[in-house]
Amino acid sequence: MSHWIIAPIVLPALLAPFIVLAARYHIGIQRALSLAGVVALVVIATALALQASDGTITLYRLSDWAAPFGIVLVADALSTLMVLLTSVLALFVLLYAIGSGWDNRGRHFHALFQFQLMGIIGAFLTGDLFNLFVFFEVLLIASYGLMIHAGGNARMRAGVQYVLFNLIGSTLFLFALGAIYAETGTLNMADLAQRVALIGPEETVGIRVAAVLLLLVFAIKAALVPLHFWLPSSYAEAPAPVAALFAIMTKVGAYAIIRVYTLIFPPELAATQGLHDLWLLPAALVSVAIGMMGVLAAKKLDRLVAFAVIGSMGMVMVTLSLFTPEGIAAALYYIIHSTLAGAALFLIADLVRTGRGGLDLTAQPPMAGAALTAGFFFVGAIAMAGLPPLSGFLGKLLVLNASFSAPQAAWIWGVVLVSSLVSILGFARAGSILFWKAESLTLEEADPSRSVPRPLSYVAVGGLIVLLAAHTVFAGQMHGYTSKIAGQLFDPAPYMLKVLDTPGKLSQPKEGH
Amino acid sequence: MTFEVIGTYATAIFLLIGSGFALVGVLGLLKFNDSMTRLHAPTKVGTVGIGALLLASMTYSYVSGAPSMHELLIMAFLFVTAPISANFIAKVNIHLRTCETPPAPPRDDTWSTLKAPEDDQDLDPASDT
Amino acid sequence: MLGRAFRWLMPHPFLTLLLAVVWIVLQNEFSAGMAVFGVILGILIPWGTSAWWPDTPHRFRLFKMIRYSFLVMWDIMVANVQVAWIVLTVPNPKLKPAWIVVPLDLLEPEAITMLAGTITLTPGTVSADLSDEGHSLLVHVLHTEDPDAVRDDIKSRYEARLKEIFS
Amino acid sequence: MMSAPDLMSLALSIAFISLAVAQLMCMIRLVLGPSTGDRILALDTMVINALGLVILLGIHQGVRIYFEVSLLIAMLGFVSTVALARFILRGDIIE
Amino acid sequence: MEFLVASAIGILTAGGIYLVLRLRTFPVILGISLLTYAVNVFLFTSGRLTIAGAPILRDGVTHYADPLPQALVLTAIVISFGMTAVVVMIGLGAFLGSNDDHVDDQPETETADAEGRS
Amino acid sequence: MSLFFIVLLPFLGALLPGLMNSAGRAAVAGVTFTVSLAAFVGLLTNLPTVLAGEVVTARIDWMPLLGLNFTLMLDSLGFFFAMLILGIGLLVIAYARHYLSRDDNMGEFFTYLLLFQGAMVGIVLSDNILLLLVFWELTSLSSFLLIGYWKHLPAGRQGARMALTVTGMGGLAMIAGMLILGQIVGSYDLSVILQNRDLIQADPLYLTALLLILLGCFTKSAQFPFHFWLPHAMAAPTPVSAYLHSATMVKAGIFLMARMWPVLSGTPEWFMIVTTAGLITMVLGAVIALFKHDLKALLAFSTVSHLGLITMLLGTGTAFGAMAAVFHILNHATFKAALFMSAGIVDHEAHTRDIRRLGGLRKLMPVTFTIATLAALSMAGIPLLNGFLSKEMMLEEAYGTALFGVPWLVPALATVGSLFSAAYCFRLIGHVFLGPVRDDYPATPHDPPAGLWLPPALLMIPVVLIGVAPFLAEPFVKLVTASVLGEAADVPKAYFKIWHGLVPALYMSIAAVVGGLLLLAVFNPALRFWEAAPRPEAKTIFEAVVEAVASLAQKIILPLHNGAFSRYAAIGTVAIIAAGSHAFVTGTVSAPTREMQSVGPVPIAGWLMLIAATGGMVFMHRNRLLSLILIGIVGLMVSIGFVFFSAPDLAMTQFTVEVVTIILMLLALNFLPNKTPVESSLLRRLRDAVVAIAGGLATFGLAYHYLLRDAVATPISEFHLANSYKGGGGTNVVNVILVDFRGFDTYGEIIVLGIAALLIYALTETLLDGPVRARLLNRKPDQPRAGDMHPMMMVVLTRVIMPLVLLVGFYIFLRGHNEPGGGFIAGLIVSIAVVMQYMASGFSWASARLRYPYHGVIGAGVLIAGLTGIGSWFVGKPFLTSDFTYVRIPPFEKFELATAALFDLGVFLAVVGAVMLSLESFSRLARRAHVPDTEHPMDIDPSRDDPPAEKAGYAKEGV
Ligand code: NA
Ligand code: NA
Repeated sequence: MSHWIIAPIVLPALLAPFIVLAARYHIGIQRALSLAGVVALVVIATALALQASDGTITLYRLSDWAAPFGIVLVADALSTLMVLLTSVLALFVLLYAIGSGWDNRGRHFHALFQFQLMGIIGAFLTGDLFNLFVFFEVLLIASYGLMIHAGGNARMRAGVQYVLFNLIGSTLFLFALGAIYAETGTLNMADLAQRVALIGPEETVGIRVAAVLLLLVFAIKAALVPLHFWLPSSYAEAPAPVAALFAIMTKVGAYAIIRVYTLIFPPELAATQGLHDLWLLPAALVSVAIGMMGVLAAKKLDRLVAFAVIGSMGMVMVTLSLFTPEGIAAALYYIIHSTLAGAALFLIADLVRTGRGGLDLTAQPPMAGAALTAGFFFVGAIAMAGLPPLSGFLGKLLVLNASFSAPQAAWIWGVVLVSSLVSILGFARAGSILFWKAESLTLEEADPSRSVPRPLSYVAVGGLIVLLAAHTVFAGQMHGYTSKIAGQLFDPAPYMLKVLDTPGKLSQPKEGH
Repeated sequence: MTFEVIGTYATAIFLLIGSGFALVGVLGLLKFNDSMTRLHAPTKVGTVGIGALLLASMTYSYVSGAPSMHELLIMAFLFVTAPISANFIAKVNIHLRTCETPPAPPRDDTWSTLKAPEDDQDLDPASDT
Repeated sequence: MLGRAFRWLMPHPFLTLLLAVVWIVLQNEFSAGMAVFGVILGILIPWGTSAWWPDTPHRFRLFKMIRYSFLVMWDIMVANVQVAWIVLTVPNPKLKPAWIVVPLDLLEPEAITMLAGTITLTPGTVSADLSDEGHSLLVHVLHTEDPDAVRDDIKSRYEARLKEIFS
Repeated sequence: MMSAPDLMSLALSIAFISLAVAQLMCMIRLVLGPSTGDRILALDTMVINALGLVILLGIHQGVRIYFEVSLLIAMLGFVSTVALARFILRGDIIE
Repeated sequence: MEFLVASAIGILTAGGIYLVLRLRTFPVILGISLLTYAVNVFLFTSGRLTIAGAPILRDGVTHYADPLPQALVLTAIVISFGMTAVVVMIGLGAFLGSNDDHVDDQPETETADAEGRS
Repeated sequence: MSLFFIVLLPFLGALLPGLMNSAGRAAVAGVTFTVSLAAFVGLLTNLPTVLAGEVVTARIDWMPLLGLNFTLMLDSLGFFFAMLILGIGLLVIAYARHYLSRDDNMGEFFTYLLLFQGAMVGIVLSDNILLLLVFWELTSLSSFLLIGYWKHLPAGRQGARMALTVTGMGGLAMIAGMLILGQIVGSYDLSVILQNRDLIQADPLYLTALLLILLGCFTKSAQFPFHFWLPHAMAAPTPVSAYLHSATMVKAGIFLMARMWPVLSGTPEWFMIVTTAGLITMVLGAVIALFKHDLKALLAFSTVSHLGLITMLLGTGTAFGAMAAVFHILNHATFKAALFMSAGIVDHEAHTRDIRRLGGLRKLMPVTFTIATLAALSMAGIPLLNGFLSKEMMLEEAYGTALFGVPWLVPALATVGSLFSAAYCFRLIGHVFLGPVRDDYPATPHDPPAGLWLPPALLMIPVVLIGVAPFLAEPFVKLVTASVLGEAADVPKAYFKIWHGLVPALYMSIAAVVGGLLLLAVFNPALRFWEAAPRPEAKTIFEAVVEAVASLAQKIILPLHNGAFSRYAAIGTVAIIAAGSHAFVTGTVSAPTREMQSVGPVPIAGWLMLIAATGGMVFMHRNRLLSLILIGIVGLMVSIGFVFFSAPDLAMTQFTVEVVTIILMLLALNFLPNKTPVESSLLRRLRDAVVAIAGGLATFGLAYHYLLRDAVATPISEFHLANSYKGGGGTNVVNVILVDFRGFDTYGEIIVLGIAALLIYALTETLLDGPVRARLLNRKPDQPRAGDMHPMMMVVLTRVIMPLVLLVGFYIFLRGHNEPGGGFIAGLIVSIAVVMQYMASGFSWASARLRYPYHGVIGAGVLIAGLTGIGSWFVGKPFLTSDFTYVRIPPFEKFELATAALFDLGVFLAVVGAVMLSLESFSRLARRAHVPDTEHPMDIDPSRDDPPAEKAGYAKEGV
């Protein structure tokens, strides 16, 4: 049995305590270990993604118990893609954290960072719904630690709200899990898919509520309006590299929705008809609108980016809510884009903070290291606002194209396009204030805390920009791959067969499926 | 009468004694109108009440054929911890002045609880909490 | 030399004994293996926590202690009936609670604690506080006509015996 | 005279009810207070009564698996009493 | 019995929600704790209610409570304990920093922060 | 040269000037020119093919599934525009080299310019409408950068944003239009789309697509009512104005209309919209231009007007109109670029562009005068210059066009437009160059060096040449027209010539020129009338709209996200309840399948207690200590409930967690206020109560629903019960699930705990390193404190109790696999034991004697658990696979050795470490600097203060 699937979970999970134990007082060793771990993670994730790219589904039975009795990890094209995205993002974020010195402004950054990765990757790989909850909690609690890393009043206050909101979310998750187990007697996703199909038309209340509660849980993660309120101030107040890493966290919610609502509650399932199709799309559209309006309304750059993340998650959810192969393919393409772009923008905001001393969108003297920062900002803004030639534009085309034949196409197109314009306005205003208006002021008024960002910081941001460019240049291949993934998701039989027909300790495959 | 029957009767009686004492203890807690007197009832009566229930349990364990000495431990723990609880609650009462102020000790200056740190002499004990 | 090694190994021999006994009772059935295991734990645990119990009374008479325990247990039973009677019959206005101060002859914390515990567990009395130098014990009595008698009773019935145990 | 099992089940019922009533009475004292000392005392008493309930359940169900629970309550129940009292006395419960 | 348990869940939830909607961190955290109780019981009941059937295997016994929800709840209790500790600490940190335990951002502290931040 | 290179060269070359800044201005301009020239030459290499009427294509797949591919085609229309773009580009580059001052960052400028050039070439060569959109938006972006090039000028920044907003809006509309078009046809390839005129025009979405695409074209080409952005873009450096805003970018809309002409035109909708917009733009632009005093603004509005003219021509939908449009595009590009450059020269030399401050330049700068006059006369439609020819064709086309059924409307307006056009041309010549030389120019103007005047002068060659010999242009224009028309119509037969005879167009033309002269004669009164007339200022309106949008956004977003968690939570809760209830009420319910179990007095009492405690918390939550006591009772009752319902493990966990939680909360409450003030209004409390009750009812309903029904299939826990002993080696199924069946959950769970502790520790460190430290050091207790920190009774009894509790913890740990208990509970018990020690003797005394660093304990626990998991790899089993065996070592009985126990040990250690590290961190916050470390375990110890005689016999140990 190959153990590589679990490696991306176990590696950070062992590395983190090791860092705590052995390198608690040595930032240099922490950095080296952390970086080595993430590099290894990228390598492993790449290998896993390659392995899954031809449609191979690999199963890993924890404790050797077969599904559904034990917990299984499932590596298919979707989960490995997300793992790869996470690790690659983590690499650049970590470089930035080291380069900017953020990691040394509080304790245990690297341990928490590794745990955070463990949680995120575990959430992508697990095939068990309760185990998903556990990994959600791991990633959440690590995120709490990272969010308040380095302290400060505003961050702490935002941290309280962030934690409280997510505690409500966790509670909701448990309610959903209770309902699911009560209704079906199982927790394994593939098994759930089979059992949910057994539910007759005369008794749908329980499973419907469970399906909706689960969706709401994931919607909180995905920052879907009106469950998005936790996001703006927590992402804005979080240390930049943390906010950048958080760009993947909203995607965990999107991922979970994709997984659960193609596998367990597919659109054609009779018992859960008329649920999410009723309000998921409107909520997603409102998210797009709120996000993009927020970009225009924001008075600080970090909040602007946070709202852009909400908007881009809205875009993802708009396409997801179609629950068609085209929609999922577009959503996946957009997820990759928005992760990279969101992360890049958070880091760029930190370059601005470093070079300028603050993030208020008011005219201030030119920042240190303006030229490169401005260039990065321009590219990041183009990507995020969905202007050509970058992946944001291509993603937007995919979204619009996928929704053409939807009954609500007019709404989708209208909201997406108008919001785009609003966000363009917002980004243009911000860029103009930060980089142009500054030229009309003299340096004497500058914030004394301004300093030139370190080269490694630029390298990290540049790396993300290059990835965005690659996502654009190889858009055809990427979209082809996400379409393939969507195809795999809409044909869940091989997945279920793999999960449920692999024998384990003391159990043989069940008969009759 | 067999051993079982006697044991069962004993168990029943222990049960009645235990629960009776427990109830009376709480009755005291409810009835008395002073914090210190209230403290007497449950700390002792309750302890013995539960002790009787434990005896019942032990007796019953012999009756039902799975003899057990465990309960002794529970009793021991209760008897060791009850004085600490009572002591602390009494100190709380003295500290909060919710009871009659005790007479001064003959040899020493004051009671340890009343010897407030100099830092917070200006805080009025009865005002808060 | 041997004594010091013994002290190092078993800083509180009675605690070791107690732990071994408790371990055996926990198992609910006696077996040689468990007894040995209990002794091992009885040595290991005090050894691991000895830093928190730095000094120990130099003398402790176990048999007198056992006799004392039986006395106290009897008193507890009697006391409970009395107190229950008071609770059930004496109306609040007729209740005569009182503070009494017990001057202490005992010096060892272990001894004083045992006295205070005994007082709390027995007839209508609760040990409430210690004086700031530790020379007097404050006791609250639930219902008494003669506080001084209670005080004398405590001193003669319990404190005297404890003095013997700890000397 | 009642048969042993009958008396046993009657005694058990009486015990259950007594303890249940005792718990409710504690609750009343807890809500009434008036002082924090009374409330802590009520909580302490409730913990001990809960221990009694667990023992009764053990007798009632004829199973011995609740021993660990009872032991735990007996052993640790007083800790929260002490903590609460220390809070009143000192503010900082670990200083 | 089922009605009692279900209504207990409902009442715990209601109390929890009400406290979560309060304005200071402390009651909000207590509210979350109540919600946690509610959801733990809820999750527990997903194995239905079994009296006198603890899932400790005994020879000849076939009547057992569903052990799985118990294990799940145990995990949930532990996790929520960790979460509670964390939120209490962060809440405390926020209070110590600004001497204000409002859970909502206060308009004046916001501006003060903006000025105070470098 | 491959089309790819022509498009990509400017993009790739764009990197060079930006990077070469240090190499000097000449080098920068030189490399830019070279790049541009290379592309131009590359284009010319394709001329023979184009002239042969063939289409050059190139294709690389980009996103084939979407239909967005890098597909290029070069036909004569594309060639025509590409030639304009690259040709005029070369001139502009040369001109800019001299125009920009030494303070300007030339590398940046040329980088943007080349980006723009590439995008523009991309538009005209795209054979895929999605690719075209990419380039289309790129022109908006690069023009944004170019307009805002002079960053310090507010006008530049505003103009740039306005241009971006308006053209961006159009671009977004066009995205929609193009996507619809592609969906109708089933392909986004232009060559395919152009074959499907009937399909498109019959589709119900045709009008929508048309409107959206036209919106894009009109905004880009500054057609009414989107014309206002163009004059503000004039804040850009003049080369930019000349290049983007007269020659190229603004023609992109025209280009697209021409490109799509075969499939979009010819319908009444097209005719009405396009002609009307063009006509209005033409007249309005001309009128406004006449009264502009800024030379560049005048030219800008004249551009608007001419673009309107071309639009109108395309709108008529006739082949002749299309041909006239093509011809005018060519002519306009030549004379307008020259005019802009001349204006730039004037500005450059006289340091002003204000016509009122100019005049008499004819003598001072004769070369410029000649160029500008020729160009202006051409624009005015004076014979023998190229402008005359296309304007005649326009008037002829207008003469034959009836709009709204009124035959004279179009000709009349076209004449009026031409009249004003002539007037402003004459004004330009008259008021700038003619008249007396003044002595108050901001700077004394001279003719500039050749580098500046040569580019416009070169443009005069086609102006005059075509004007004199129109047949020279005819084949080319017809060739281009043919590709505009596609298969929709045939190229008109008409010949290009100066004299057509006494046709109506001639009269209209004469009327325009004469009228123009007359209008200039009465310019001053006309100006006064114009300035007195009320007219909406487009810029003001635009800014008001943008401002309104921005302030609307702020009004919606900022108050909504003002950090009011209580509202966030309320909204979230209501949303959750609503969605859940909706799912509930839309589902179906059948009869219960389970019996309701009977209730005795004890459960009812327990229930009452729970309710009372919960109610107490709600009503008395302001007393924080009381609410802690109450939540303790809730926890106690829940524990008892777990006992009642056969869950001893849960009961133990719940109870111990409860104790630790209370300790934790008390530690925090020490710092927090002890009371919660009343702050929310009655109404708000009522609202919250309603939300809370709704939530309670919802969970009640759900729980009650499934408690009375069975799961749809046998729960998987049947398997756990059946195989717990056989496969997991334990009889406590809950524990076997925790350490074996679902050990991975537990692994995650201890990691959560570990992280929690690390976080708490890290936060404590951060707080103690920061400004909070001082506050903590100076903190006064908020409540009075009693004496006797470490009461003797507690200390002494703890010495006995703690080892006992540790023993029990060990017992619970060992038995966990088979009886209630396990590593987690044991860990909590041990933690509480240590906490007891802390509470007895205080933090400093107890922790000074502590031998185990909690970080290490957590790390060790997590590592042991993880390594136990990995251990199974070595026997070829998956992570965490358990194994067990029974061994016998005398004198012990047979006992079980299980890897699960090792895993449980990891759990145990992690729990102990985590709980202790958290509590320790809390306590560290409370340590005040001036409080000395306690040196004794208890405060009062008579044996210490006055030792008895036999004191010497005391054994001192430890420390
Ligand atoms: Na007593
Ligand atoms: Na306080």
